[in-house]
Amino acid sequence: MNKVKVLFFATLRDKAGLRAVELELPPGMTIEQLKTMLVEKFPNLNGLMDHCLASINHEYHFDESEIPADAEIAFFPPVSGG
Amino acid sequence: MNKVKVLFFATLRDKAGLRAVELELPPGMTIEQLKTMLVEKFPNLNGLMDHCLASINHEYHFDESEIPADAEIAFFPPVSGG
Amino acid sequence: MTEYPEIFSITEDEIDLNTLVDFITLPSTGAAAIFTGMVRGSTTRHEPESGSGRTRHETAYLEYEAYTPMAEAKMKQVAAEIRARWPVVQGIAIVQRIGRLYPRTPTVLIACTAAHRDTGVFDAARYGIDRLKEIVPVWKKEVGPQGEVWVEGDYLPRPGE
Amino acid sequence: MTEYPEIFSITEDEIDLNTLVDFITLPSTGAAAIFTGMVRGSTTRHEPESGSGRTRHETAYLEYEAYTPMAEAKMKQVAAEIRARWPVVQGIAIVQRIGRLYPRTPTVLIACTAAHRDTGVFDAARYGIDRLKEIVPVWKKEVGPQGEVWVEGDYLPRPGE
Repeated sequence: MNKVKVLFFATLRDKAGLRAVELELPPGMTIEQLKTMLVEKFPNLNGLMDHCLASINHEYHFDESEIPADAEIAFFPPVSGG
Repeated sequence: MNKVKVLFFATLRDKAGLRAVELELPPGMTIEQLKTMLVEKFPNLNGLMDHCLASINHEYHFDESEIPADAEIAFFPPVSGG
Repeated sequence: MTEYPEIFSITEDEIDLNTLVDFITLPSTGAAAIFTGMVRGSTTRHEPESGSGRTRHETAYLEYEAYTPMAEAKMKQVAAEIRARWPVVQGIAIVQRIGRLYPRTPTVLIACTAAHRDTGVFDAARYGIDRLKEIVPVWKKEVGPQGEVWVEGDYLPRPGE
Repeated sequence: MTEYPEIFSITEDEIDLNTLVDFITLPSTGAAAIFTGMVRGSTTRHEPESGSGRTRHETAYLEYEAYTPMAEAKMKQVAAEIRARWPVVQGIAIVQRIGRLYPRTPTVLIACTAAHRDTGVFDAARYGIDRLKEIVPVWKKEVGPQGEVWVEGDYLPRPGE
């Protein structure tokens, strides 16, 4: 199993009440599969994961990306800084 | 006669060694006539007045402009600030 | 090849324009183009359906947060994109202030220096702020008389961005 | 109609970007585009006739002088021209520093504020520095290893400018 850290920002963190979780994932798991797993584990995330952005190790990634060991993954809405 | 003040800047002041003069001019005198008069009065200005810019009361003026009473006139090269 | 000065920062401190511009000024620098964004306390919105055609929107403050390590990485990427498009750019500073920020306060700065002003240095700064608002992971929540609301971004990065 | 903040100044003091930008920031301001020019200490010139194609030109300092009352009047004119072209511009600051100025020192600032960045505020600042260098009566003498030489301007104002 791969140890990973998952972070949530902005609306996602606020609405789900979740800032960060540490998980063990099967090797080869994709972002899409992780989203499904997160919604099962934390029902408050239901409806929030569909349109959010994802990053792996500070780079944008998409549903089909596989998650490497020791990854830092983040989920967040489109950015609104400046 | 009209009392006026004439100022010189940058190369003109440096080369002519002239910073400012106060003059009495006949009414209706133009910038062009004033230039001729200045070169007669201050031979060091010879050759400097042909291509310089002129202002009357802080506005750009040209050879044909008539000089009003109590005017502040300036002669200087094209600007190079910034 | 000279190493050109760069600064990328997510900070809770005041944005000091003097220090930042000085930091990216070389002996061969002649021009700096700088953009700063501020919290708008009042915004006039054109709403054709309202009687006057305009409504006034009041903001008490904005609460900014960032995914700091990724934000700094994406700022570096913005700088690399600037250098690819305007190779004459010398120094680059990109700073996002976070935390609770009140109207009139500068929240963000992009500054680019070059030898001369006719080198694209204005376009480089403009590009920098546009890209920051697309890909640098920072979010803001607006707090005003109407309550709290997250400001919604609308840019969706593509693979590789 | 709000009176928009403006500052026009010929000064021997340091140019303080923080204070100047703050001065032209309204509660409805969301963006500032700022240009500063610095003394270049070394300039690489392309000279095809020289062997390497490049020569290096060194400046010890620049000595600036201004015809102050006319310079301030012409700065006001530049601001009026900016407002005529970009009516959304809110505040305008135009500052020229004079005296003996060494390499890396900011010598001039143009800053324009607006509600949003996509309003032409960058173009307004760019226009401001271009016009300042055309019509504001300021001159500089360059002092370096080769001696003293007045920098030659080349713009000839037309009647009404």
